[in-house]
Amino acid sequence: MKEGNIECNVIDNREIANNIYKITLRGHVLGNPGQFYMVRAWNGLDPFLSRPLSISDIQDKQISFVYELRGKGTKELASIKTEELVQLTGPLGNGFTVNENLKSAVVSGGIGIAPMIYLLKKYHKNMDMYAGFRAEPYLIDECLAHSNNLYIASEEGLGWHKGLVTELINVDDYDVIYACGPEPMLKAIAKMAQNKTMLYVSMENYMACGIGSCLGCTIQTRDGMKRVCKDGPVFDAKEVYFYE
Amino acid sequence: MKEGNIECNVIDNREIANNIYKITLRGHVLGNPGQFYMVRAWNGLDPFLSRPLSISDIQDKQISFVYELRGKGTKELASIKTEELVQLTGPLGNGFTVNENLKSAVVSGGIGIAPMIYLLKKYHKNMDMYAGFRAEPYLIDECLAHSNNLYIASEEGLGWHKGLVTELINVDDYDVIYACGPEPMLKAIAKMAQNKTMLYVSMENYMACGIGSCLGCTIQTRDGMKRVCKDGPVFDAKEVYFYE
Amino acid sequence: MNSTVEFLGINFKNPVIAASGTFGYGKEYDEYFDISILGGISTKGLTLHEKIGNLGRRIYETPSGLMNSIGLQNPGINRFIEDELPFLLKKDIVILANLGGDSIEEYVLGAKKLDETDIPIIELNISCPNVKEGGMAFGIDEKVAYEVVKEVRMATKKKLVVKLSPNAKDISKMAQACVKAGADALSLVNTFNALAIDINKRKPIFNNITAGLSGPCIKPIALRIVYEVKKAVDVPIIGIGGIMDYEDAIEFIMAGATLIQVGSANFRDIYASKKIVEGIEEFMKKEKISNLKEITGIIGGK
Amino acid sequence: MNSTVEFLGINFKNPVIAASGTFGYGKEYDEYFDISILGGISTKGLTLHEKIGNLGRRIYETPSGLMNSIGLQNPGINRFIEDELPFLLKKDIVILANLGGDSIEEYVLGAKKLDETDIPIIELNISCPNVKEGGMAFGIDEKVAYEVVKEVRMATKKKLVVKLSPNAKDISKMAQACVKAGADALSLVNTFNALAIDINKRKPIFNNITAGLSGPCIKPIALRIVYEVKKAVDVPIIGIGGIMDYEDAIEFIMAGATLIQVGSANFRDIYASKKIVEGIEEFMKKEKISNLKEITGIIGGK
Ligand SMILES: Cc1cc2nc3c(=O)[nH]c(=O)nc-3n(C[C@H](O)[C@H](O)[C@H](O)COP(=O)(O)OP(=O)(O)OC[C@H]3O[C@@H](n4cnc5c(N)ncnc54)[C@H](O)[C@@H]3O)c2cc1C
Ligand SMILES: Cc1cc2nc3c(=O)[nH]c(=O)nc-3n(C[C@H](O)[C@H](O)[C@H](O)COP(=O)(O)OP(=O)(O)OC[C@H]3O[C@@H](n4cnc5c(N)ncnc54)[C@H](O)[C@@H]3O)c2cc1C
Ligand SMILES: Cc1cc2nc3c(=O)[nH]c(=O)nc-3n(C[C@H](O)[C@H](O)[C@H](O)COP(=O)(O)O)c2cc1C
Ligand SMILES: Cc1cc2nc3c(=O)[nH]c(=O)nc-3n(C[C@H](O)[C@H](O)[C@H](O)COP(=O)(O)O)c2cc1C
Ligand code: FES
Ligand code: FES
Repeated sequence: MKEGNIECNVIDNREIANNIYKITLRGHVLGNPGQFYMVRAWNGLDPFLSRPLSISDIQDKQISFVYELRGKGTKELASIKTEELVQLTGPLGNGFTVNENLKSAVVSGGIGIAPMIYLLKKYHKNMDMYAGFRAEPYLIDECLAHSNNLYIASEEGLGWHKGLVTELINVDDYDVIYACGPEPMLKAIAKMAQNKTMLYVSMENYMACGIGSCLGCTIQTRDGMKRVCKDGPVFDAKEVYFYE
Repeated sequence: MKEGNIECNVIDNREIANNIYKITLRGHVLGNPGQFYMVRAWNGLDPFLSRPLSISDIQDKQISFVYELRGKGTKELASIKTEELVQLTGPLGNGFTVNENLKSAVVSGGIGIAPMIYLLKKYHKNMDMYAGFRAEPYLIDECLAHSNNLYIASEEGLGWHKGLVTELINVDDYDVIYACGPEPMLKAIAKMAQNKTMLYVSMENYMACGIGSCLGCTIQTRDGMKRVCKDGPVFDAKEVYFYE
Repeated sequence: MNSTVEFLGINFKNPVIAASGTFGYGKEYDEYFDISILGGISTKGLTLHEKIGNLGRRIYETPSGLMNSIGLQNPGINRFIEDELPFLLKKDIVILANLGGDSIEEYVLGAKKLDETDIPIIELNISCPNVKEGGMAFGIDEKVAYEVVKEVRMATKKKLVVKLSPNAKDISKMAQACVKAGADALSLVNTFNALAIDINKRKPIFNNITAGLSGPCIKPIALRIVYEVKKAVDVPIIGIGGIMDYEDAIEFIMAGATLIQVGSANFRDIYASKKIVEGIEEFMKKEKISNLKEITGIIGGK
Repeated sequence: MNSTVEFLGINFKNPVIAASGTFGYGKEYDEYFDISILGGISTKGLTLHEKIGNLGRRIYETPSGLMNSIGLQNPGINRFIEDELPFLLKKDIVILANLGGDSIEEYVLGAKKLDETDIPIIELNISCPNVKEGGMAFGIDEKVAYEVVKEVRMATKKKLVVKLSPNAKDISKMAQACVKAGADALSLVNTFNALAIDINKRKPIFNNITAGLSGPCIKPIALRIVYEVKKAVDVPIIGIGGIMDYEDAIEFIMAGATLIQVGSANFRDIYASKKIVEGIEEFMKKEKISNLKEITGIIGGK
């Protein structure tokens, strides 16, 4: 029987880039790259639902999430202080399946970099990293430490490749690509990869239960309706229909 | 025009006795003894309403509340940490009107002591204090510092007068009594004081607006329906019908 | 660009009205901000004679909302006119006199008294229990509602807004009946009939057993009702129910409301209505909306 | 003392049922605790044929609640029986097969299939739109509801619980019609019809415009409905709507519910239903209640 709920103490919670926060918690946490937790940092019934956040790092009974300030829930999360409590449910979802013998690239867009740090770390220096940002890049040190090669794009330039991350990558150089980011980005890579390169994408959707029982987060796939939380969040891109 | 909303930083928030907390906040606070604030220490819409808490002390742009842990709202309040924000609306209500030339006693029951500390302090060493508790007394040092004489009762004894605070006081010794505490206590004193001693009681009721516009907190008085939040919380005991 | 709204030929400087029963007669809030900044104020429910309201508990908090059982405590229309109205008339704000009653006669006599004042709009609250009809509320059954609205319509030349209860059996038919009976506009919704129990005492919290639920908890339902009623009638609608911020207000406008009322939000934040006025104006600027008409009912339906 | 409840001659080891649509077919929660600890489980709504459900957004959070527009996604009764039922039958838990449909024929055929299984109870969800009757939901009008319940009643020997929609015009009349048509018991409430708008896109959040509101926000209304319906009928009631903890559950029982269902609470906390079972038992101990009957409907009314 799994233990689903974990109450964790905040070790650190800080803004690491404009509107981007990293929170580190202490607790008996488990999980693989690509898996996520449902996170709640408040007691009241509003906000009602927990927020899905990908594992960005786990080590020594500590877990980190990197999150973008969006609405009510992430605002609550950003406001909590050291030693306060956060409720976690998880680890949830399938996570990435990796074959270390293949030539691999990781592609992220914006906050989609969060789970990829943990993926890179787990397969230390084994993968090339392509990270795209709207403005100022973040988590660069972590990428540098654990990727084979690092390529950075920013829509604002700021000394990096000015433009989209998809302009940096030659998909044919790789056997397999792992991608996480906004749907237009995933769609663009899917188009580039076509049937040549294997592509695994981490999908997002609005969630209620996070464990596969409410059918709130389903997406249409070539193999029928699939639950992002339970059957995903990582899907073979060939399965997914990309809408915008 | 009054400024009704004040956002304050927490300076300190700690348990001072079993289930009794004292929180001190920094802000441009005003108010007289017997007045209260509507207090909120959360952003979400649940709990929905702010909680009325009496001013227990104000000095040097700092305000203190002393509160008992009861339900959701006080639990939230108890959990907040230094440097977090608390929303205040106030000061509200009429507060105590004091004639310093009269021989005065203050009577409190349980957490009803909270506003009385500020009253004693304001009229330093001018009043006798009678404080009753169910168990362990609290805020005794504050009472000692500012009252003329101090009498303490605890239902559990614990080295103090074992019993009710009403057993300690001879109402005929005083021209005027100020009382705050559970309704049975107020009722008992009202019976003792009858028409001989002036008695002012601080009343409680469930509140929504706190400023006199929703009519949620009205009580029946000999002078018609009165709003605890606006016409009170302090009433001449002769006006009030005491129910239990 | 400005947020002015014309409603039944009356000019509201913005679409925000303080909801009945949550704003008294304006005086208390006016201590904190000039209430003239608002488009309008609906008075605490008025009845022909003074009412002391309900005894026992009157307020109970619920998840993201509250239940109330005030019982229409008010000084009666005469004393309202003497003691409260002069203050309101000095303010640059549209006044809606919220009128309650226990019988058709009471409503009619009340409306006649209000007809002699300078108040431009009567907001008829038909959620009160109808003693004569065996305790059934006017707001539940459209036939009963039709009767009372028709009679009040004849008793006054004022603009007549009928405030609907979400407890109505068929809210669209109710709306149509009220319009047919002469309502110039509708305001909706009033509070939802709800229950709370003290499990330790094994008794209802309220003396009257049930009480009225309001606040953001009801907003998604209230919004649906506004949308539904808008499709059923051709008169303007005042949207009410759980509006906490300007985003909520805009939702009601997009669902079809010409004006909106802010109720329980005033309890969370005394400046809530003021902030909603400001928020709407900023939204209009940002979205380049020159008149709220452009987005009123824009999600369609009719 | 124990929290056993006899319901239509069936023994529930406690009054807590996992609500339809929030608990799948039990498997996912069973990864976290043995679901046999619960009194019962109501399956995700089943239809005769497979349904892929609604496209577009399916979940939207609201103050102390959520709206959903799942659209009865399910594998169809046949595949449910093959793939999901065997797991559930191995558990020591009373199964309620929640049955949906678009037409009376579909309901009847579905009921016939379920009649051949070992499931003891059919929970008839009459909130689905009735395509034949011009899109009007079976759950709104009592005459339409009467028809479908009567037909399903004839199609099955199983215990028949009809799940009422709070959107019914007159919920008491609806309840009476269902009982008259042969319902053994009623469960209420289903979700409230509600609306949410994306003000930036100027469009409803959901493809179907409206969606169903659930969660603690609706609890006070759901509780009132249970209380009201209990007075109107003589069959047992399953109380549903925003139950988050044992206190809420006890409130429903005191209002007249024999059993209760836990829905959205499962999303806040995967152990919510389990904790409610435990909480009820502790409450019974503390209050020296030896059988829940002692407090069922204790606030009176009838
Ligand atoms: C599997 C998965 C992993 C994720 N990992 C991360 C991560 O590591 N870092 C990060 O910053 N974000 C991540 N997200 C997105 C994150 O869940 C949302 O940004 C967050 O829920 C927004 O909450 P809010 O209260 O700030 O926004 P609000 O808009 O107030 O949220 C309202 C509701 O919508 C939901 N919601 C809003 N945006 C999204 C979204 N993009 N995806 C899913 N639900 C949403 C919320 O969960 C909530 O239920 C992930 C999403 C999924 C599905
Ligand atoms: C004028 C005034 C001054 C007060 N001063 C103090 C003080 O200095 N220290 C202190 O500990 N308590 C004080 N109280 C009581 C205090 O307001 C309640 O204990 C508190 O609101 C309980 O909130 P909760 O969320 O913990 O309880 P819950 O039971 O969860 O509260 C639910 C609702 O009931 C209301 N409520 C519950 N108990 C009371 C009560 N006794 N009086 C009024 N409303 C209540 C809450 O405000 C809330 O709206 C005062 C009350 C009033 C009216
Ligand atoms: C304390 C209180 C008192 C109210 N009194 C009245 C009233 O006298 N007349 C009336 O028509 N509505 C009354 N209402 C209903 C409100 O005007 C409004 O319709 C309802 O609260 C829903 O809006 P909200 O969710 O914004 O509060 C009252 C509401 C509350 C909370
Ligand atoms: C995501 C979701 C799916 C649901 N699916 C069904 C369903 O298939 N059949 C049904 O009868 N009720 C369904 N319901 C309604 C619940 O069973 C329950 O009646 C309602 O949510 C109110 O209870 P709650 O507030 O505890 O969630 C669903 C509710 C939710 C939130
Ligand atoms: S969130 Fe419930 S099934 Fe995925
Ligand atoms: S709390 Fe609103 S009038 Fe007192």
